[in-house]
Amino acid sequence: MFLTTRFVVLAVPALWLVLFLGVPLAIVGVIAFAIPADTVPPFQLAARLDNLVLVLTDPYYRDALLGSVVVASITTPICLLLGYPMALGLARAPARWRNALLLATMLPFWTGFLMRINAWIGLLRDDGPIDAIGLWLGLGAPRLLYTDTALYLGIVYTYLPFMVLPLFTSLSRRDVALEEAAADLGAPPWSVFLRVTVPLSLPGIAAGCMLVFIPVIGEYVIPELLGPPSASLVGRVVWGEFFGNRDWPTAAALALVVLPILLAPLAAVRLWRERA
Amino acid sequence: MFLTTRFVVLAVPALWLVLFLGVPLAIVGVIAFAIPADTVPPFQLAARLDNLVLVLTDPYYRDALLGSVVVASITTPICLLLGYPMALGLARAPARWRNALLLATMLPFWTGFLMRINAWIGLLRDDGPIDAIGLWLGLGAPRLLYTDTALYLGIVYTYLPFMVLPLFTSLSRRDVALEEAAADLGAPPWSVFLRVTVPLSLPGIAAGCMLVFIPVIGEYVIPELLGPPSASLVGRVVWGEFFGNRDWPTAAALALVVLPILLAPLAAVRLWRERA
Amino acid sequence: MSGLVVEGLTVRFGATTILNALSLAVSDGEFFVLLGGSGSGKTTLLRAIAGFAAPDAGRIVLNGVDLTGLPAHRRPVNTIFQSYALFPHMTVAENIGFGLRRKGVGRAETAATVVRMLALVRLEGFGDRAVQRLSGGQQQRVALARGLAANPALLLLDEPLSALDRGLRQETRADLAALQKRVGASFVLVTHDQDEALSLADRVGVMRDGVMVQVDTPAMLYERPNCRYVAEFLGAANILPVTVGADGLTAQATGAGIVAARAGTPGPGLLALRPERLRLDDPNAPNRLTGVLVGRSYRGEVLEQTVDIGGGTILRVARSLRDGLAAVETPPGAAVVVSWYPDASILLPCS
Amino acid sequence: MSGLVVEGLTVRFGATTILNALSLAVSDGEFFVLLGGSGSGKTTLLRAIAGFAAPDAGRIVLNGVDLTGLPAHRRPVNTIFQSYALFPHMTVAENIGFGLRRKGVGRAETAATVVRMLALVRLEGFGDRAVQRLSGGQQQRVALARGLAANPALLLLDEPLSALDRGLRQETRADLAALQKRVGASFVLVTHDQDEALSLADRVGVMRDGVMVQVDTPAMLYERPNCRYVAEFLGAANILPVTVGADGLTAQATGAGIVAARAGTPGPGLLALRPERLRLDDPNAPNRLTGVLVGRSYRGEVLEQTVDIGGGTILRVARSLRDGLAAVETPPGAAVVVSWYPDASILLPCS
Repeated sequence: MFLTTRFVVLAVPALWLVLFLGVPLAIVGVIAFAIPADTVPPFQLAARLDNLVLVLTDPYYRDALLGSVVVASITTPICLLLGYPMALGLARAPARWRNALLLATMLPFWTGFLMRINAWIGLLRDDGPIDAIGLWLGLGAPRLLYTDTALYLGIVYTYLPFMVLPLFTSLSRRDVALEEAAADLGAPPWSVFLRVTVPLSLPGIAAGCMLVFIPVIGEYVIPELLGPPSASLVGRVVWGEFFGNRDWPTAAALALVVLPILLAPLAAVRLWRERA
Repeated sequence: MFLTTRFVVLAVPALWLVLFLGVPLAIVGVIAFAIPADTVPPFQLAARLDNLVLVLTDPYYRDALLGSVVVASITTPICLLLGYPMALGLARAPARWRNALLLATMLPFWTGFLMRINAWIGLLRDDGPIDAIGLWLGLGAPRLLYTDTALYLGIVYTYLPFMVLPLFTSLSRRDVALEEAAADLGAPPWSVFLRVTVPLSLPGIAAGCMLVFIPVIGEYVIPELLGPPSASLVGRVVWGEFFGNRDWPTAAALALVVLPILLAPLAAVRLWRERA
Repeated sequence: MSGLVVEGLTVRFGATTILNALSLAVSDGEFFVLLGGSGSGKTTLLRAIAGFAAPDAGRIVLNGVDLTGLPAHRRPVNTIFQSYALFPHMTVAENIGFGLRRKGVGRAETAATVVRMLALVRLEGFGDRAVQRLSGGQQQRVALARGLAANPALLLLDEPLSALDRGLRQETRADLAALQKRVGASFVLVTHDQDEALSLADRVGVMRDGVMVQVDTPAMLYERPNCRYVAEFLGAANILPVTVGADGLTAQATGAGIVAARAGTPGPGLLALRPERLRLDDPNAPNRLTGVLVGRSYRGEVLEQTVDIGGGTILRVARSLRDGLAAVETPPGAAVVVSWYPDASILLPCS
Repeated sequence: MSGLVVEGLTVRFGATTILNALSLAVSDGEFFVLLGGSGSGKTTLLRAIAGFAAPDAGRIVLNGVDLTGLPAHRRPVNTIFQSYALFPHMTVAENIGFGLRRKGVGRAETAATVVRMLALVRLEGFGDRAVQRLSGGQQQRVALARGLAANPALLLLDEPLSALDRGLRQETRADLAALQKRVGASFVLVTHDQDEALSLADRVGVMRDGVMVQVDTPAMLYERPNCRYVAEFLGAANILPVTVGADGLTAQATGAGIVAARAGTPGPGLLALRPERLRLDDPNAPNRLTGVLVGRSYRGEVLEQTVDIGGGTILRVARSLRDGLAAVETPPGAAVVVSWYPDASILLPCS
């Protein structure tokens, strides 16, 4: 029975990983070195580096990569600043309400992603409600749709729950006695927050930042629907090459180049944890 | 300080709820009783029941409602049967691996929803890989794309994590001593599972089923992309009325009618918990 | 007035009254122990003094200064938490210096005080250690050093020894008593362990259901409890219903006359007898009850024998094994006489 | 062979050896207590017998049947878990009947046995109660009833009293001993509480670091420990380094001659002295050491006094307060003579 249990414990997630992470990765890896062709599927197997070289040297692809990193680097701290007080508020709620409040907080994010993005389009569109409010206040119509502002708004709104959830998990496990001890020793509330609450939630902060940063790098729907047409982000470019140009090898090469960008923060966090 | 803390505790989630749940609900409620019009926005405020009556009596809307309930009622138990062993495997993993395994399990579900749906389209499409395998096995090409099978496949695949997560939470909190006690008293492994593990994870099962059932009722992207054109599900119909026909009052009335279907299982679970 | 004064303190959580108009005075430099079972309110009293539980009524005054409205970080009071609550992301020295730095003490002076505190708790050279690497006993001493670093007028200790092993606990108990005399601050310690209370305290306050039942020195509490609850909570006690008459006591079960050293108010009462003050072998003790030896329980240093004196009453008689188990000869089933001297008769009011 | 026999049992978790070639025999109907600190391996031994820890070597034989390879649900052994592990989704009766039903016993017979078990643990009429509604003591009794329902040859108890309050614990202890004699099954109980071990056991096995240090009756363990660890783990002990000569013992610190009732092997040794067997007032005891009274610790029934006998050695002397605290007159700082009789000298091998 002991062998069986251990085997199941390892086999189930291992199979899962291979099936849903390993196999796609391997396929992407193979296609990245192939030659585009007008066949079905649209490539011929090969082992050439041209696709990777192109993706790393052509300014169009380079700018897309850089643009994605910039968007992710700006939206992640915004999500952190907005999500931290929300998570702390939830974590401080009485235990019997906590799960209900968490559910209520996450509920709006749960369904109808496209419906919600369309609601934002409705709000932000030229001569829409936001422009009307701007005019009414005498500030002029901000005309936000298809600007970077709309892009950032949409991304922060969409990925906020990915920040709140790990922060909440981390903060709801915090030892309240430590905060009381700091107050007892003479630390006023802001000092307790900065010197005890925040440092002890660093693992949650790291997890939340990764959970936002990584998918934002690959995001392609929000830039398409809300952002400026000029915003060439890497997710959008991969999508375009794959479905638009049917240039699978270039799309795969781009995806392969994005991988280290996604893994860098994971590795950094792991390194930092091991040192501590 | 006590007043402040309590105030923050209640204010943050309350504000959140009002902003992201209350306001949209109120808007939907108001529009459901309005008259469709060719204005911007496309309705005139009123207090007539016509929209609700239409939605409840017209077979087109009634069938859509029924269809959604059928799809949700079939996919929810399938997700449960697939998700339970996964969650149990994760929960039985050694504590220091558990979070990494959970992350790995959830990772594939995390990004690029449309990309993944497109991958399914690629797999299922006529003369695609699945058809090729079918032919190679001598079973004939199943030609699954745009069938109910593809619809169910896509929904189960998409919503499985919503089932696994609460089950995992519930199962990882389980008291292993209870399972040992059952074995100690002479229960073989399958009996321990059925008589102790499963009954004690009922709250997790209930939460997981709700987390799948509720969004599946409102799902509209997967039926659109994978399902048969004839599948008129309520999410798709709301979407069509809202964006296609710009008949906001009918869409809002449908949404309002769906609400009790979503709240019924929540209420049932709450009732069952209070009795226990 | 010098020392801690608590006046009419009431704390409610929702509909439950945790502390009920409780009053208490602790002198300057006193080692005061709050003793009570779970739910007695002893920890809430400590938290109210520290500033973590808001009182619904009453005052808390320390050395003439009213603390009642002050937030925790403004009170000249420090707490040793039951879990120690050491900051896991700081070194030992940073933990000990935390309070001083927050109070605006400079780096150099803080470092000097930290060295002094480390010496006080015999942890010289441990300043740079990570807190998690320490043993339970060392963590407890770091918590003490941290609590005492800012030289508080009053130190509150919430079951500070409960997380330690039995052997270490007894050792640390002696250290704690010595430390308190050395630093001279008032200590208020909360515990549910009667041995700890009796051996550490200058005075003990016994709490029950949010009320202070008796406040007294350890010997007075043990030898002259003022009610059945205190008699049974501190040590073992045999309880016999008696009738107090003009000429003495009468056991209700057997009608036997009983002599007590102190007179009681006439009427029904309860007699408490400590097991170690009952004898099976003393022909001179004036109080005598006959019975049958029915059981024995060996505890190494003590043998506890149970005697059935009739009327459904079983008396527990504890005999110190100062001559070893071989010296005890009475076999189970034997007829014995339980006897005691008048000053061992503890007379309590009914219920 | 009748009873439980454990032979050369070794259990490793990764690189750590939890049980190291441990052997043990428990007779049929015996109440055996495994006593040890945390990390001694006592719980692992219990789990290996129950079938929850797989041994790397050795055998477990019960009444002649080798259990070593059997899964837990096939062993005729039941366990009382420390947390009781009652099924929260079942009633009291369903909990007690669970094992019988799994073994194929019919509904009616199960119901009859449940009624009998409820009577055995004095919970008549509690069958339909929800388990969570019971008090800690009642839950403990349900766990006992559930463990005994299938009439196991051997009942394993993992610290069954540790979750109870002090008062209830002592009461339940007596009940447990009586219950064991009544049902006649062998009990193996794990505890870290020496009082529990001494008062409950027919025999006690003291464990340390996965090894059985001494197996003996309570009185033999307490009065004749075979090493320093056992002497200090069971009760308090003063330890004096001595030299064993042909003509007797000599204290290494003071050079004083010491008389012991039993001879030891010549060479260096350790003398263990129980605090309650030392006297400050007995002119007849042959062993005498002069010293100064330096401290006292009051525990209600006992006063512990510490005496500095020079050479950095402090002796603890416990005095039963059978005449109350007022009878103790020696003031701190007084010169005293610590004396004891030869049979109180416990000679141990070095280290």
